[in-house]
Amino acid sequence: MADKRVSLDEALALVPDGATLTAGGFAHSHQPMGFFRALIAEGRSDLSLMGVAECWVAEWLAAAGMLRKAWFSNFMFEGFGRCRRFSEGIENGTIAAEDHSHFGMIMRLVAGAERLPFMPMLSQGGTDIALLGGFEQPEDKIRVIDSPFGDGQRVTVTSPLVPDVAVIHAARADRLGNVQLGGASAVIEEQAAAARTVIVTVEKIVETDEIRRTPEATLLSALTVDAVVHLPFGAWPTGVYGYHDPDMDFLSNYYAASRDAGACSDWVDRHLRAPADHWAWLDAAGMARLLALRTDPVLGYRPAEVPA
Amino acid sequence: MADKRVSLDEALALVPDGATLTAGGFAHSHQPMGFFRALIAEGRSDLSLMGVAECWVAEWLAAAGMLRKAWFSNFMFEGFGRCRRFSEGIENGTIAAEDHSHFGMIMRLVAGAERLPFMPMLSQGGTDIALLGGFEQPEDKIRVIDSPFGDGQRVTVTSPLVPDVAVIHAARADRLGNVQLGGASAVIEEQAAAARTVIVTVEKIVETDEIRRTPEATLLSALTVDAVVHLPFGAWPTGVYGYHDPDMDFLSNYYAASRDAGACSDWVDRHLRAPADHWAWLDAAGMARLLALRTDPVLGYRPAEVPA
Amino acid sequence: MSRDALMAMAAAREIRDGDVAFIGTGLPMVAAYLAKATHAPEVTLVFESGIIDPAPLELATGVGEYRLAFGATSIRGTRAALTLLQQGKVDIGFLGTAEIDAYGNLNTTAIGEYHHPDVRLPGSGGANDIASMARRSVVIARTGRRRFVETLHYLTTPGHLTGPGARKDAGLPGDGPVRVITDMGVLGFSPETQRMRAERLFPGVTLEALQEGIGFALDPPEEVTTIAPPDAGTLALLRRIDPAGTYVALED
Amino acid sequence: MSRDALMAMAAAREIRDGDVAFIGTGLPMVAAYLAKATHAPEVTLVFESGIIDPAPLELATGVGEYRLAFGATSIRGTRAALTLLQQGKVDIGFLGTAEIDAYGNLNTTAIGEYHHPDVRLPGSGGANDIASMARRSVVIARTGRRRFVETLHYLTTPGHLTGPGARKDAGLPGDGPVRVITDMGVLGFSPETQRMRAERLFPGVTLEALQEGIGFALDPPEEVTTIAPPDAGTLALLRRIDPAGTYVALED
Repeated sequence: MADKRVSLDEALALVPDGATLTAGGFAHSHQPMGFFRALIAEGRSDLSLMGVAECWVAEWLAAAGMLRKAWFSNFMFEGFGRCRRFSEGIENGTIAAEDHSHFGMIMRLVAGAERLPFMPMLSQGGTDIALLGGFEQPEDKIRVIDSPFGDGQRVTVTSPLVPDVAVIHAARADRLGNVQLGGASAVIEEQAAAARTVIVTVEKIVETDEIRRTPEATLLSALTVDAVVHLPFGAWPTGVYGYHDPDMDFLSNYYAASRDAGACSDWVDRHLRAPADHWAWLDAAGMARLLALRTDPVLGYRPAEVPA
Repeated sequence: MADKRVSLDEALALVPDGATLTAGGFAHSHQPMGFFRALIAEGRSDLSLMGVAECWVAEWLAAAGMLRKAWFSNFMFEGFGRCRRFSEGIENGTIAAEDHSHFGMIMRLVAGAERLPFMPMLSQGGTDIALLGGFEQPEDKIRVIDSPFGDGQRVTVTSPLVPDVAVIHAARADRLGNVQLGGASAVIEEQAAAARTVIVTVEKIVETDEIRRTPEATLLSALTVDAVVHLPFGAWPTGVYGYHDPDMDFLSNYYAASRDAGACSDWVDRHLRAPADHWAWLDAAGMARLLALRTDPVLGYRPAEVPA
Repeated sequence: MSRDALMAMAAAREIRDGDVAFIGTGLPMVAAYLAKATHAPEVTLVFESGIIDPAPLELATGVGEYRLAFGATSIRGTRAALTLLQQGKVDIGFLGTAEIDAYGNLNTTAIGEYHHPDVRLPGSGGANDIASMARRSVVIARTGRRRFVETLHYLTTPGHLTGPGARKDAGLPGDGPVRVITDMGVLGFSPETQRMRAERLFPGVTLEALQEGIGFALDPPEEVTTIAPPDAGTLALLRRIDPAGTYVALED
Repeated sequence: MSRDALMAMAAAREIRDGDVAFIGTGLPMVAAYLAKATHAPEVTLVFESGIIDPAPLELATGVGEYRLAFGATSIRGTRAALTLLQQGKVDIGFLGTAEIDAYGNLNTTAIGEYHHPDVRLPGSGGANDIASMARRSVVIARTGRRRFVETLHYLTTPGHLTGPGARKDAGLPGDGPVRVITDMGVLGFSPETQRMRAERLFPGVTLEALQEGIGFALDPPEEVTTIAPPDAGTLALLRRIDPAGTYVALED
C-alpha cells in the first residue's frame, strides 16, 4: 500500500464537473463539510449525488447551485425541518430526484460495490418508489420478480449504482488509508465500497502501528481508500463522535437563512465562498466556539452546561 | 430482553434427534467442542450440518456416528490433513454431502437469515458445485440466470438454508445474550442470523453494563441469541482468541487415532463419552495442560517456550 | 387533559413486552420509554442509525444524537440495523406521515405531482423499510382532511396497498399497519377490506367528530371503546422521560 | 538446488507491487512474504479468515492461527474477506489442488465418482471464490500424471472451464488462472485455446521431461526460457521467512 496523503486541494481536484458523488454521515454527524465547503468555494457544475442521509452536503450543494440530480432516500434536518434549497430545487425543476428507501439506496450501492447486476430485497415493492420513476425508468431501477427457484415467493430486485467519488470524514486514518471511526457508522462502508474513488478527510493521521493496536475498529481498509486528507474539524458544523458535538447554533443560523433564497445566497457567499482556506473557515468560527463543542470523553457527548 | 442463561443440559435439550446444526469457528479456533462433547456423550441420531469450516465438530459427530448429512464448503485439519471419519463417512455412504464454496455456503445462510428466496453471487458458476447435486437437485441449489434488468450480465443465484440450531463459542456474553469475541470472527454472525435457535457458550458471563462499555465489539446482539451457557474452556481443544491457543497435542492425538476406525471409536468412547460432565472432561485434561495453553495478552498467542 | 399524553399512552400500549421495536425520534421515542418503564421492561429498542438497546441518561432529540448512543449494547451501521428488519427480527415499528390513505399507505415524498411537486418532502428514509418488513407497524398522525386523504399524491410507504393480497404480491413480508394513533383516538383496519376503522376514542371525542377529521369514509367499526385518561403515575413518567415537553406536552 | 525455492521464487514473481493478494497457508504465504521483502513492498495480504495486512513476528502455519493475526490493520469475518473478492478488490490469488486439467480447472473435492468417492477430499473452501473472482489466479501444483489429468473427477474450482467465453457464460468476473507453478517449471495458457503450455523451465528440466509429468498434451509453447536459480540473497530471505523449512526446503 502506498502513502495516500494528499492536500485538500489535491483531493478537490479528484472531483471534476459533472461528477457523481456520495458523502458519509447522517443527521448532524460525520458529514464531510470541510471538504464540501472548499469544493463550493472552488466551484463545480452539474454534480449529482447518490446519497442516503448526507442532508447537509445535499443542501449546501443545492444552495450553491452545483447540484443537478440526486438518487437518495431521505434528506431532512433532524430537529429543524426540510432542506429548503434542496427541496425547492426539486420543486422548481433545477434538481432532478430519484427516490428510494434507505435500504433501497444501500442495496443499490452494495450491488454496485459487488459487481452484481442486482440485489434482492424485501422492501420498496408495491409503492411509487418502485412504480414511478424520477429521472430513471422505473423498470431500470426496481422490479418485483418471481423467485428463480420456482418457490412462488415474490421478491424485489434493485439495480446497482456506482458513484464516481465517495467523500468520508472520519476520526483517524493512517497514511495508507486504514480508517477508524467511533459511534454509529451510518452507511460509510457501503458508500466507500461502491465508489470508484474514495477520499477520506480525518481529524488525525496516526501511524499504521497505532491502527494495528485495534484492527477490529478499522471501518475502511486501506485497500478501499484512494486519498487521505488531514482536515481537523473537517465535519464541522456537523459533529464527530468522540471529538465534538454538532454546532447546533451554526446549523440553526444556516437553517434560518435558508428559508429565503436571497438570504441563503448571501449566507453561502459569506460563510462558504469567502474563506480563503480551511483554516480561515475555522478561524471565522473562532476558537471559543469550536472548543466549546468538544464532547465529554466518558459520556461521548457534551452535557448540558452548568449555569454561571 | 429476558435472562437467557441456561445450564449446559438445558441447552443440549434444544437439539433433538434429526436436527440440522451449524457451529461457529474455523481451523483450530472457536469451535464449540465442549457443547458437542456433551452432545456426543448424551447421544443423538440423524444430525445434519450446515457448515462452513467447523471441521472438528463435523469430524467428531462423524466419529460418533451421529452425522447423516452435511451441506458444507470445506472440512479439513489445517496442518494435519483430512478429517478421516467425516471423509470416510462420505466414501462409505453413511454421510451424504452437498458441496459449496465458502462464499456459496455463506450466501445460502445469508439468504436464509434475510428471508430472501435467493442471493446473487459471482462465484461457483460453471463448476460441478453448481452442476452436480449431492443430495439436492442442482437446480434447487444454484442457477446461473440472466440479470432481470436485461443488461446481459450472467449471474449465479443460490437458494437459502436455515439451520435449526446454531452453536457458537465466544469469549463473553451478558445474561441477555449480547456476545463479544476477539480476533477473526469467521462466519459466526451469518450462522447465528440464519438459525432458528441460537445457543452461545462463553468463557465468561459479564454484566450488561460491561458490554455497554464497548458496544462496537458486540458481535451478536441479544436479539439474535436464545440461550447462553457459561462454559469455560468450552472451545477446548480448539482455541479462543485472547484466552488460549488450540491444544495441538490433544488434536494431534485424536488425528492419529482417527486414521483407524477401531482406534477412533475407542478414542471417542474414552475421551468424549466417558466424562460425566464438562468439568470431568476438563479435569481429565488436567490443570497443567490447560493453563499452559494460555495466550500472551500482548501478542495474542502463546510464544515458543523458553527451553529449560 | 393532554392529547399528546393520550397519544403517547396509546402508542406505548402497542408495544408488547419482549418486543424488538424500531423507533424514530419524537413521540415514538417517548412512547417506547413509557412502555419500557411500565408494562414492557424487556422491550429492545433499535434505531436506524445502527444503535441498539441504548441507556441514554436524557431524552435524545434525534436517532443520530450522541446522547442516544450512550450505554448501547451494540452499535453498528445503518445497513446492519435495517438488515434486522429484513431478517424478521423486528416486531414493531412506528411511522409518521404527511398523508395517509384508507389502507394506511403513507406519503412523505411530495405534495402535488411528483416530478414538479408543490412541496417536496424529505422522502422515505427508513419508513418504507420498517412498514415493509417489521412484523407490524403503527402510524402516528394527527387528524385532518389534508392528512387523511382518499388518494395520496405519492405512495412512499406501504400500508395494505390496495387491500387483501396486495402486500404479498409486492413481496412484502410484514403484516403492515395494525393501528393509526391520532389526536382523537385510535384506528385499526377491517380484516375483510384492510381499510381503516375506528377502534378507541379519546375522552370526549365522538365517532362523528373523528370521521369529520378524516378525508375518506371509515369502515364501520366492530366495537368502539373510550380510552381512560392517563393517571397521575403515567403523567409523572411522561414528565420524567420528556421533562421539557419537547414531544409530549402535558397541557393542551 | 532447491525445487521448493524455485517454486517460491516463481510464485513471488507473480505478485506485482501494490497488488492485493489473497493468500493461503504454506508455499503461497512464504512466496507472498518473499515478494513483500523484495520487489513488492506494497503488496497487501488478505486471508480468508478475515485478517488483512498482518505483521506477524513469525511464520504462521495456518490462516486461522493467532500468530497470523498479530499486527493486522483490519480483522473482520470470513464474509468480509470473501466480499473483497466479489468487489473486485483482489488482484491475485493462489491455489493448490489434487487434480488440474488443461484449462486450469481444479479438483479438491473427490477422487472417484462424486457420490461414492474412492477418496473424499476437503472441498472447495475459498478456492472456488478466489479463482472465480480475483482478477487473476496462480495455481501451485507439483507435476505428476495423476495430478495433471485430461478429465477431472470433479470440477471444484474454475480455471478457464471449457475455454474461451465459458467463464463469461458462467458469470465469473475474474480472468482466471494465468500461471501454473510446478516443481519443473512454470506453465501459462495459450490465448487462443486457453489450454496449458510451458513458459519457463527450472534449470536442467527439458520440455520433454515436463510433458512427461503432465497427463494431457500441452499446447505448443510460444517461447520457453529457463529460470535462473535463486541467488544467495533470495535463499537467505527464504531462510528468514521459513527458518524451519516447513514449506520451502532449501535442499531437495
